[in-house]
Amino acid sequence: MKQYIFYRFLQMIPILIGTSFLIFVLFALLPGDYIDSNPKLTPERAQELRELYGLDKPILERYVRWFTDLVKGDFGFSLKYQEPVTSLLNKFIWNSFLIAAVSLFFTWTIALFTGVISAIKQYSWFDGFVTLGVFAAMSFPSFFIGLLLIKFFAVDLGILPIGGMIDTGSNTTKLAYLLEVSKHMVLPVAILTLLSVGSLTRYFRTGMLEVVRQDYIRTARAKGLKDRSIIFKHALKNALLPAITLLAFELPGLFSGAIITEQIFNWPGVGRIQLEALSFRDYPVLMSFTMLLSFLTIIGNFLADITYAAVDPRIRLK
Amino acid sequence: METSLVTDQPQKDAVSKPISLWKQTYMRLRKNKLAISGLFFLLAMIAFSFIGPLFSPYVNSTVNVNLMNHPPSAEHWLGTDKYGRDVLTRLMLAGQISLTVGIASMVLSVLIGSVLGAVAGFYRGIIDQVLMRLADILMSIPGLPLLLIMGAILSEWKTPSEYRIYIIMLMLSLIGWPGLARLVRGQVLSLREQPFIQAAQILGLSDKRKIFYHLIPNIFPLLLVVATLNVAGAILSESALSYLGLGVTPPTPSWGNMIDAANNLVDFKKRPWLWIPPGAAIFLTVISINLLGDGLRDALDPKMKR
Amino acid sequence: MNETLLEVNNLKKFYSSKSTLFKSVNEQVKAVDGVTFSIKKGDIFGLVGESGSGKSTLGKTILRLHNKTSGDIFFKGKNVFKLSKKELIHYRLQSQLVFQDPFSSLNPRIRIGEAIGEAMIQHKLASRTNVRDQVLSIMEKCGLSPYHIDRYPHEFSGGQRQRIVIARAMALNPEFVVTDEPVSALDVSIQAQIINLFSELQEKENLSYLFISHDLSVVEHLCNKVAIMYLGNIVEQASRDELFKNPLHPYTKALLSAIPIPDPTIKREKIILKGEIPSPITPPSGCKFRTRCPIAQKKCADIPPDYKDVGSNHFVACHFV
Amino acid sequence: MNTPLLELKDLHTSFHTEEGTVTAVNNVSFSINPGETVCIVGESGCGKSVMALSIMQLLSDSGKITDGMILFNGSNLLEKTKKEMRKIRGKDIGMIFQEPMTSLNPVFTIGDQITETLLEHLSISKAEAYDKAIELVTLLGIPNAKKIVKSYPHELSGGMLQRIMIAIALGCNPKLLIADEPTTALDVTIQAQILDLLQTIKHDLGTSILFITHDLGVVAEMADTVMVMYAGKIVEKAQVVELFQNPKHPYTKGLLRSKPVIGKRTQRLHSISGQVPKLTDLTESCYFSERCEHCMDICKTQAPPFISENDHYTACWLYKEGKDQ
Amino acid sequence: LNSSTDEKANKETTSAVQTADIKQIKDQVIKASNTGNIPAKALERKDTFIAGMSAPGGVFLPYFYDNGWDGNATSPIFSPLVDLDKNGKPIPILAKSWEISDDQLVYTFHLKDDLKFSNGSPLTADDVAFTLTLLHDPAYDGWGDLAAATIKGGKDYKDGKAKTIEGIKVVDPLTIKITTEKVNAKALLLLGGIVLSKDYYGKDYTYGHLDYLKKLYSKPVGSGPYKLEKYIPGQEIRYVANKNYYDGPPKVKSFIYKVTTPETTSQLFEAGETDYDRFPAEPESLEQLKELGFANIKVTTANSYSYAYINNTKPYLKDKAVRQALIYGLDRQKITDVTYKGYGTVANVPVSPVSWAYTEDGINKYKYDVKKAKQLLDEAGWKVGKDGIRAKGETKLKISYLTSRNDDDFIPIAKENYKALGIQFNPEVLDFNTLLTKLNKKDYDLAAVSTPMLSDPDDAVADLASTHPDNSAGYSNPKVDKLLEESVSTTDINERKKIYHELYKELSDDPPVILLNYRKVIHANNARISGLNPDNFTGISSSLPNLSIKE
Ligand SMILES: Nc1ncnc2c1ncn2[C@@H]1O[C@H](COP(=O)(O)OP(=O)(O)OP(=O)(O)O)[C@@H](O)[C@H]1O
Ligand SMILES: Nc1ncnc2c1ncn2[C@@H]1O[C@H](COP(=O)(O)OP(=O)(O)OP(=O)(O)O)[C@@H](O)[C@H]1O
Ligand SMILES: [Mg+2]
Ligand SMILES: [Mg+2]
Ligand code: NI
Repeated sequence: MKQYIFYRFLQMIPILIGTSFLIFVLFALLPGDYIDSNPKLTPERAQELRELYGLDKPILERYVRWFTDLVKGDFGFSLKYQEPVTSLLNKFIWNSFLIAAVSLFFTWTIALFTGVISAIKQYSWFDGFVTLGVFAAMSFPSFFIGLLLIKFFAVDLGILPIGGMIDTGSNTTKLAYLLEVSKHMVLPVAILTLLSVGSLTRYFRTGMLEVVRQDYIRTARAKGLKDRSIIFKHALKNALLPAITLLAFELPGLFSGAIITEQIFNWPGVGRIQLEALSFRDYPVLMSFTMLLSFLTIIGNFLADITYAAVDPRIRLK
Repeated sequence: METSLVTDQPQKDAVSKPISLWKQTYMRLRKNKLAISGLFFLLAMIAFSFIGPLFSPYVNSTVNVNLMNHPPSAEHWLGTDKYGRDVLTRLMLAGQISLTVGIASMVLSVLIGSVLGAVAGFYRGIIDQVLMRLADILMSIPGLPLLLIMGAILSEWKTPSEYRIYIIMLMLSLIGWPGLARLVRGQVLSLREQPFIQAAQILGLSDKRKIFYHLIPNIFPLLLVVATLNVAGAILSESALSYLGLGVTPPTPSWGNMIDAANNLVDFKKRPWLWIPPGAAIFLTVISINLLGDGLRDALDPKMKR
Repeated sequence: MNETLLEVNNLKKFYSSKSTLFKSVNEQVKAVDGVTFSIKKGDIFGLVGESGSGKSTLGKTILRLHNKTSGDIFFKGKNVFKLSKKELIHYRLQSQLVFQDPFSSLNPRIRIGEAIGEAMIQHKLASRTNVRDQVLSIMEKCGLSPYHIDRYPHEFSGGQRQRIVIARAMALNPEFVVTDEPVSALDVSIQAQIINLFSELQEKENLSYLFISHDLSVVEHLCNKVAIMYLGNIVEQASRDELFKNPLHPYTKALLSAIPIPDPTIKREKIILKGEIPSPITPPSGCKFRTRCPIAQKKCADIPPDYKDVGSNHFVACHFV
Repeated sequence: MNTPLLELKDLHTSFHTEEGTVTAVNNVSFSINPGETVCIVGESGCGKSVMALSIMQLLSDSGKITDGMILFNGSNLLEKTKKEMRKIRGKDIGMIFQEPMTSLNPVFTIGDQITETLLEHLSISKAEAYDKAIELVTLLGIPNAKKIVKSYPHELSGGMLQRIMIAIALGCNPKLLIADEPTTALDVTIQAQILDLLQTIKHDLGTSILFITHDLGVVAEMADTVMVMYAGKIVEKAQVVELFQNPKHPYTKGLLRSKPVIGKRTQRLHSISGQVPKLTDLTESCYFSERCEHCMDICKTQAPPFISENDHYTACWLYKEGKDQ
Repeated sequence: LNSSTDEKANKETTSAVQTADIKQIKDQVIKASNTGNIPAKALERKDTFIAGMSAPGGVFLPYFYDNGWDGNATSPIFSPLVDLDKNGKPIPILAKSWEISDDQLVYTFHLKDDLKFSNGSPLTADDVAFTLTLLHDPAYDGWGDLAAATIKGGKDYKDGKAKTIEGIKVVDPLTIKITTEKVNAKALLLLGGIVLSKDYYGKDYTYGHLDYLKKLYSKPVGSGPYKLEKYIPGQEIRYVANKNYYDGPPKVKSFIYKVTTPETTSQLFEAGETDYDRFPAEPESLEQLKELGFANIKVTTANSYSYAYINNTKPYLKDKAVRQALIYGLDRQKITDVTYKGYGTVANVPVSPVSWAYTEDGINKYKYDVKKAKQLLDEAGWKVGKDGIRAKGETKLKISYLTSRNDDDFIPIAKENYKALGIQFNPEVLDFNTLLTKLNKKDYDLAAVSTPMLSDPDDAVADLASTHPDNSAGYSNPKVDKLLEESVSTTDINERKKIYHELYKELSDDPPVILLNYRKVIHANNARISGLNPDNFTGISSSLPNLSIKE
């Protein structure tokens, strides 16, 4: 096992480097560059600026420069935001992380329970209701549901804030601040949860449906175990195996920012930064951010492989 | 209770006739109300989209400022949109694209994903390593820039815009396999250690048969879930693609871009006929595919109570 | 009749014990620890032994489901571990394995008719059109009714599944079959039918078996050679008559004495083995049986006994014969 | 005798399949007294396991008890609530399943699976439960118990798994043990040891055992009472000695003749000719009639009654009430 | 009128009905009808004014930020010497007055007395000189391009050939004289821009190094009515009144720019969370705002217009007649009506009606006229082929159209209109940057764009000069070249007006682009705020010092 981990770990390095090159080339291939995004510049000025930013150099040279800087710990300087990429991302990424993490928690908990219950009560009214709900939520884009929630909870009832992360001009600290932020989180988290809970519920449901008919569940019954422990221990552990893979996919998602949700609820997350960086071809931001996500993706998959083998003893790591 | 009235001998020849797997599945499926209603809805949806327009008087109608955003009426059953076009007709025309895109992209990505995942999990070793590392890389590549580049390339090549959506969907399926492949691989990794696969090995079955007959049917329920989710995803993401010029080019309608056209509060509150119909169409399609899928799963699940 | 079909040469198969993320244990389960024997064409080679002594492992290793740790296996003179992929498939066509646990070796989603027939089609032993008839006739031979053909594995009783697995292996007309407790779940009548089938095939088709069983009366009836396994080793091997008449190893004696007799009026004295049951991870030094052996002495702890021929092809590993 | 611990009355269990309804247990009645061992033998596929599962009410979705009563300690198990039933399973009735490999959860360690029952029904700590588990495993003759409780089912041999199943069933000292072919994968020395253990438990704790097996030797050793099942019905029932010495039903006779005995080898083993009838289209008849050497006209049209003579019950038209042939 | 591809001829609409249906909205001011409706939330704020804005980037230094919204965010903090009034005419702010020499090359600015930065240090001509010099530093990479102003010696300084800029002379602390090399109408605004404190921003300045400024991006010191108090990224920018503001500190003590998104602006305003915001110009918005009762609403025409580039370098578009046909044959009124529903008008002149240069006198309005369009095409040699598409020899008349918005109303209407003309119309949606790239490479036929806010009429037309390096339309017309040159070669507005009139006529006759429409903007503010008068050139920033809150 140790050896396997070590081996996989070593593998990650060339993969990451390869990925970074690929991504760099990809961005370089994008039509246009940062300078192009400002149509007001005269060609001379544009040329001057290109030289200033080193955008006129060949890709390979730019990549090597970027990479050596990266190795030195320098993630670059945002052209659009005029500040170091690290501090820029730092400002926004944790906000995104906050709602992503909280909604991840809710998503998994809710999906787990509804998925399991609709599996053991397959074709009951509850199952039917959940199924309909899941697909209904899937059929309408999130901005609709978001607007609906805002209209109802924030404008009409006035019990929740309309958007943002804090009350305008508020100077609260500590506990009061925490409370304030949580209040603002309710709606975005609800939307994010609603968006992803459906598919996960389906996964859990199928997984459970497969497992509850196995002989070892019969054995567990024969032991006189409580239904709860039969379902949530014996059945779930088997049914959850695919979920490990799914959970690994969530890792980069925690940091990637939810563009639409953040937009609707005016949540100061990293989603908008990412979109803007892309449309303005702000390469340093794009590269750092994408590499962060790549790194998390690869780590996530790596962790999934290990966890998988740890949870399912039949799988032998090679 | 010994009441069975059948007196003749068990009919031996009844069993000597081979019943093909498909026929059996079909027979089981027929008994499944769920699946049948799903199939019915889906066929209805297809008929609505492909045959419906033949009966519409508005197929060729043009932008009409006088009819902007009219609510449903006897003439326009589902009202008109902001160009004064008949929503019902557009809904049908949109269905042609959305259904094709949704179902085709689902079939393609499920095929690729499950096959690659099964192959990686089944062979393990170097094949697994290569495929999974490739998956790592593909998953790391951000989608948006890639789409932008594809868009630029297609535009450069002067590909007719009505084909772009299909090319893009194809490309997306070609590079979008890692998620499903990893899921499938995980399942296959534990399945392949089970004695029945060892048994298949002993029987000298070909790898193809082991993968397609022994492994994949066992992850069929998972694939069905992925497939249904995929259809909905593809239909909706088609409209997101149009933002990048990769989707259906307006004024050709698709369910996704019909919903998206009503993206403001006013439409939301005051003109539900703009977004409820496409939403409901997607909903119905997805639900019917899901019903069909559930039915299919039950039909293929030997342990299911019947 | 005298051609050697299978030769197992000092075969060892160790399972490495799991090491977790945090501690790596370098323990090995010595499931098969140096086994040598050979099977001639037409032999029914009985393998009896303690539960957990490595019989199934041996069987699976012969079919190359496991990799060996050391030693060699030759089938018709060819080293089984050096077969190419194609040769391996050919080898597996000629030799089959009936798993000990029939249920888990059946794919839950495949109807048994197909499970039995698919390999026949694959190896062109039957065509798609006539496969069903062939399957039906094999099923009938194994005591299964024709109407079972379209059922799924879980719809059968334990014994029925066992017959399915046997039918599946026999369908390929193998030359050599490893049967791992093939009749344990069958009632005696069907057991008799299956055993009769086995010997019939042996007589008519010159089929050879490695017959793993706990039921000594069946072994005595069917096999012409018997080997006794204990903790990864064969401790005694002889022809059937020799072994049952003249058991030499104390473990064999204990086994024979423990056979339950189907007569409630007879109460026979059994040799009850006492002492610590050794584990295959840390087998005892010297003679592995010594911890439970009624006649063990100091010598047994120090020197592993030779596996010697005591005449008329009767081999035994004990210091006191 | 005192009141029976378990009494089945007119039990019917059937499965829904594509071909129709399979009546796997058909009108079965019998009882087990405290401390009694009842062995069931019978044709493979005749409904023994299904009957055992019916008692535990652990049939799969497609199976259903259609009629009858299962009285345990005088109360009908079929009328128990889920919760009451749960308390009985594992604690009062332990069950050993026929196929240990699939009956154990592949992702939990052996130790977890044994201690679970203990923790559920006895008020003991986790550590104590583990000690008890190790003790049980050792008692069943598995070496290196400490190591074994930490391993997973796929790492054990068939015989070991079977013993693990026994350990789980015995954990809470149940009043009734249902053992479905518990020793098929064990070598005879271990088997002897286990049977010994069961006898001890039976004597010490008064445990009743419902023992399903094909091994007539084991039956001879273990049973107080023997029942012979055929096609979902009990065709003969008697005290063990009586049954072996004086089998009445042609099927029983056939069975006893089929058993190979060491030293009495014949060229061909005797086996009962013919097939078990298809359980879906059973007609009013003696189900064994088609294979019976003594088949009479009545056998084909009427089911024989279950008649007793000196506590030796038989369902066969060859025997009339109270009289020998 | 419409050629009959439409089977439902009876459903066809005539222009008369169209105009009857769409009510054209005029610029107007609507006063709050019921101030009793003001939400409690708003009333709670006694000394704070909250305005909504989109997405600021957090760089609080003029000339250095890159995000347009940062311009809005810095404007309360920094004041320029010269600004524009609501008609786009220059007015003095920090400058008391200015003089332009007769040859229109030398600018002399006189500063107001006793100007101070918010940190108390005095604002003098030195600071002006420093600011202008800074923008000529070779390391400067911002958008502020002073090249058009052609300060004498500026280039030498940039190239390192001179230590100072020859054309900048500080006469005395209140006077600065700047010499330029070429007459340019826009020089006044360029030179009279925002003034940075030399003490504060120039402390660490060495030639060729501007990195030190980055530390100061978040700590601005200026001379505007407000000072920055706190910036919460993505949320809000808080300001407090600047005690040292030359006109005395504003009455409203604190001011907040709150980040809002289009989805929620109206809801925030309705709930009283914001006091001011801008809204999409459409009937529903106005209706809704009116219903609130507490909103002072102002409908104005935006200082911009939208149009579609025509690629004049394409052989088939070089022909004036084809371009004219493209305009005649396009129902621009319909597009405008669909898009703005009365809140927009068809554009016929490349300048917004709010500008001083605007006139429609003698301009061809290109009223939708299919017949005319067809005739023009016929005459130009484009004949309708069998497939219904016009062709000239081998080449078919296929026209691509690039846009960055997939809900562009141009597409469905143009597709219809052009089909009727026998032109195959191929719309393509691209991301904006890609579109710009294609535009620069002249790899397009038509491309939708809209101008930014135009502070000078020249901003809109400058790139039509054949010599202009950024001539995306590839337009070349010697007469236009000459007029363009002339239009900026004087600072006299009346004279310029005349030149523009001439220019617009020429551009109308030989159209370089398809002008589409002008649109309106709705500004609304909570009635409790008085003194707010948002305009098209400076938004609310010019009103900021004069605000007050009604009790
Ligand atoms: N789920 C099921 N669906 C349909 N038929 C079933 C199902 N389970 C069992 N059967 C049928 O019920 C009958 C009785 O099965 P059961 O398992 O009780 O037999 P058994 O007596 O235990 O046999 P064995 O000794 O082989 O284990 C068999 O014929 C079997 O085919
Ligand atoms: N996958 C595995 N990993 C680790 N140990 C294993 C594995 N499989 C089997 N073993 C161990 O190898 C030994 C031999 O097992 P095997 O299954 O060969 O025994 P067997 O002789 O067939 O016993 P039985 O008669 O009970 O089936 C046992 O101690 C078992 O625990
Ligand atoms: Mg075994
Ligand atoms: Mg059974
Ligand atoms: Ni009955």
